Amino acid sequence: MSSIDLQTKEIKPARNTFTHVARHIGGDKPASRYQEATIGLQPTQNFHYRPTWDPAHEIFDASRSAIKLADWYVLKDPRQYYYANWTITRARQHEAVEANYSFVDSRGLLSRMTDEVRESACKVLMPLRHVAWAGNMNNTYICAYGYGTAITAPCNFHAMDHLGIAQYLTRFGLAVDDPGVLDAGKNDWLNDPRWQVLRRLVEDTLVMKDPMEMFVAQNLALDGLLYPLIYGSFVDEHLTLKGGTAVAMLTSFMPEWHDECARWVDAVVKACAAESDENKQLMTTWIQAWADRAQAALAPVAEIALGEHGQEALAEVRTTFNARIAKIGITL
Amino acid sequence: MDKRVEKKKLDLGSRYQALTQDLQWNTSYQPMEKVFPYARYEGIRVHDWSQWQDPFKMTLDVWWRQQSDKERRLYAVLDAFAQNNGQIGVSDARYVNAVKLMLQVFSPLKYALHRALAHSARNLPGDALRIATQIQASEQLRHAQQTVHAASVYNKYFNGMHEVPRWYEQAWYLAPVKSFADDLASAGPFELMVAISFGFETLLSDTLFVPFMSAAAHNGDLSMVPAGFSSQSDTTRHKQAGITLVKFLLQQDSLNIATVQRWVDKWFWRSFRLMPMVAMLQDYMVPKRVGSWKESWDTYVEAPVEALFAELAAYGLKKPAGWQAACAAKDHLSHQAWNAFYGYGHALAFHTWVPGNDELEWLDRKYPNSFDRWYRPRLSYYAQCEAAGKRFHHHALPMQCQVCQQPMIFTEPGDGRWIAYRETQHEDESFHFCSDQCQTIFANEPDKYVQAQLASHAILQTSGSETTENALQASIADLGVVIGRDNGEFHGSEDDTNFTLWGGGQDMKEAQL
Amino acid sequence: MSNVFIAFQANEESRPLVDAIVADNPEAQVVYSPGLVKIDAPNRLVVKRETIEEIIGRKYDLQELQINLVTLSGNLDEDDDEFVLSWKH
Amino acid sequence: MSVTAIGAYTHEPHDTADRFTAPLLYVAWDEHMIFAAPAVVPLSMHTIMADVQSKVLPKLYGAHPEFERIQWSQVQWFCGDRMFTPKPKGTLAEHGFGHKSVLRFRTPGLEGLRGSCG
Repeated sequence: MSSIDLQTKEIKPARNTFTHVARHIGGDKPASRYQEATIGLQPTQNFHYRPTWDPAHEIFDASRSAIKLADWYVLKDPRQYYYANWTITRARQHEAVEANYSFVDSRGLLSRMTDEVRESACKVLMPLRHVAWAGNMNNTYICAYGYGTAITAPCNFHAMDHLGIAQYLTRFGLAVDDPGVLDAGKNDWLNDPRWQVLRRLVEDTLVMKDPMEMFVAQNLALDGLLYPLIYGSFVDEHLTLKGGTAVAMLTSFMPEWHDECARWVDAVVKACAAESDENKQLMTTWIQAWADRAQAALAPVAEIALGEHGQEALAEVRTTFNARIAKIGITL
Repeated sequence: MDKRVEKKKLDLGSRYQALTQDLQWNTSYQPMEKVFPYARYEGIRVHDWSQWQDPFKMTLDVWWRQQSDKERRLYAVLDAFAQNNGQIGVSDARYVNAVKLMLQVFSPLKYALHRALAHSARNLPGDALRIATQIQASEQLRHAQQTVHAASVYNKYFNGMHEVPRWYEQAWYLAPVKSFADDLASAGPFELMVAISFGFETLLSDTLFVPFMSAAAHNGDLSMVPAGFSSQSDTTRHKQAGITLVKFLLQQDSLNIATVQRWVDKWFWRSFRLMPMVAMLQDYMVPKRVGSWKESWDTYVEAPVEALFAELAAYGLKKPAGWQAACAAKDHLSHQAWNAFYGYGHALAFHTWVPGNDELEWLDRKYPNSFDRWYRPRLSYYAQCEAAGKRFHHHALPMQCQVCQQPMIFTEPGDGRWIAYRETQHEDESFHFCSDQCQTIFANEPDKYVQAQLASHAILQTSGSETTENALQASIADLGVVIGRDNGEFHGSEDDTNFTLWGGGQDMKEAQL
Repeated sequence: MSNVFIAFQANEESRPLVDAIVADNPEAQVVYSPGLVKIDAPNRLVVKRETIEEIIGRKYDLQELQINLVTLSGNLDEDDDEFVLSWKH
Repeated sequence: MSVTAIGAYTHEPHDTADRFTAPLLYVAWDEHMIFAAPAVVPLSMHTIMADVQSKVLPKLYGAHPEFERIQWSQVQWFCGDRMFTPKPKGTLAEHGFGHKSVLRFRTPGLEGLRGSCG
């Protein structure tokens, strides 16, 4: 009845969404919260002052990247994240992490782990706090200097995710060992020759200028090889077999997160490449170069983690990665 | 050491410390100056970054949990509001114009803060501060997005909200906001932290969000209120970061004091020059009043800022240079703003009106020193014109301040009679300012402010015509604002008629009986 | 002497917080306006976890108070047991 | 350096005279703030004061009920802060005006609606 009452009062909407959103979604129809919170949010013109930190560009300036897009809002996030549903998703995942900690705690799983497993886990995972920190820096960079909210907003979330991972790793270290383990990890990161190739790569990403190349280097190439290697081959397969299930439980956020984000990363790269041959060429060059470098940088890490099986595992990860890239439509 | 001993839970401080600090390292394959290329040019000296800590000791696990809790509540309310046609439950359709202003001003502004903070959050070379800044950057995006979501349902039923991005970029009356945002975004990572966290958030943000949201609650806006309160709770953390950051910079090196003082002076004033719109929101645009702008200035600005600076004096920081002038304006600001917007009402993207008689009485009670003397006669005159079928409009293009880009509507501090004019010659060109403070800001960095694209001038450059009669209105129409439907007089507007047709405001009236 | 203040959204969850603050700060003044409850106190205001726990009869983490927090003024000092606002003149 | 910047930082002003069809003159009637801000008017500096008074000002301010009561002989004229006595046949330029000058006039005895400066 009430709907009929309402109709007699003719409470009819004058429009279904904002005009600038309608233009992007093909007409005035109900738009999602993701669309309304994303499309057109970033100003594009009439900037009053040049940045004092980069007088050669406008405040928001698409020419900071070599990638050219007629409309930067083609870089859609398939997860449709805006702040609220992103933070709610992460909080839910965090509840699962807490539940895992409780479970591990209540069953005394950590004390049942051998010293060998514990040490091996710390040896590999603790330096990765710093890799995650760089991922945080780089995605914050893309958020700051990228073009259009469609790419910059999820990069902000992605930056925070990386920080979350750095903090999860820290928490893991503190749970299984004394705080000295963090220092030991940092010491390895700075001084152990087996981490230096990776550290060099990471430091090189920290000084990159093109935000889209950085996106490829960090989010696709490096993370695309590192996460499957570390949380797949090492934690889930290797350590679990040796009685390190607890490690897998306490780091369960990371592989789950990586799988989720990979869909977004792929969508971004695919949309860039689909726009033009020039973009596709750029993407191909970048992916090839950074994936090769990342693979080389991870080789000694794979050895720390998996010993003599390291190279084999890394090669497998690379094969899977190449298949992923092929699915995007790019041939390496 | 036996690693199987039961581990003791870390206390809040140690946990924060462990999770936040020491992630960064001194790079050696790339020089630190390249990793943090913007750390030095502003001349700020920091000797020990570990001295700065987030007073709220926020870590991401806690943050995700808290924020998701807030978001679940907020979006549950927004869903219910949309499902129940909440938009017709507000006190009066005039109120919706406050929502329009929130959407036109605060969503883009918060977005600008988000991106600017990302710039700082990448470039400040201390872990703890950078992390707090990242959290803040993320939350500014939250506020921008939730303002859009809270306004979304209103946009479906009311005018003046349908194309905000274009308006924000080009509408003449939003230029003060855009120039403020662009000024921030073009600043270095230290200045913009002081600007946002201290100048804007600490000194002035409460006076916007707290009393206005309380008023919004009073007017039945169940959509904007939880969004506003919820965002201000984030801002509380940003304010604490701002206060502690300023103290930190002052303590790190005495050479920082002069620079920080200059930034505090500048950004307090630039933020204050966004306040006219806020002041008129409270005094004119909210049909059911909670308190006046002047009262909220006293409660949320004057008292806490005096207390804060009594403390900061020990660090060598003085009250912002414009403090006296800003306090002296509290009797005038909202009235001068509404007077201007009413006059330029044909060239906005919201409606204006003359307050009703009871509202005029309320204004008189709240502003015994100024309202009757200076401002009521103008409103009475507008009412007369309207009654005679000739609504008053001021068609001329407004002269704007070179720095804040507000139209030159402000009188000398504490006075209602003389418009304040300040003029500077720079490289054979005249530049005009609304105040001593804007003039000083220009004098400190002329090469920045000569770039400003003043809207009135831009309109003349594009129209190229010598007749300026309808240029202001035409410039708004060019942005997709439908003249008369999106702007002009409220009474008899489509918003007004529809709201009445829908039986809007009935719940409120019944509730009062 | 200057006031510090803290304000919460006026709802059921804030009620025990306000009660606890009033109990622990004899000079606190509570002001209600639509949707908002604001508490002023001269120079210092403390929120104690223990007092809140006594009122609500369960464990309470002081970081939870941020959910309904709207604003505050004064310097914040927070640990596991107390959330303190003060001016240090 | 007149801007704290990381490198060379000089940009053209956007509103030099050459960018307009005519120089800009800011015009205000003191103590009459229903015209909330001074007006920007592109106007040749060869315009004579008589025309400013009889053509420019009525268009801008004729709507005000006090406008027709102005006794022009009593009016006080300002170029920026400087008071001057206009010569009806003298041009704006001859009275010292240029691009982005402010022309204000004050009407003693007429202080806006009910003396409110409105």
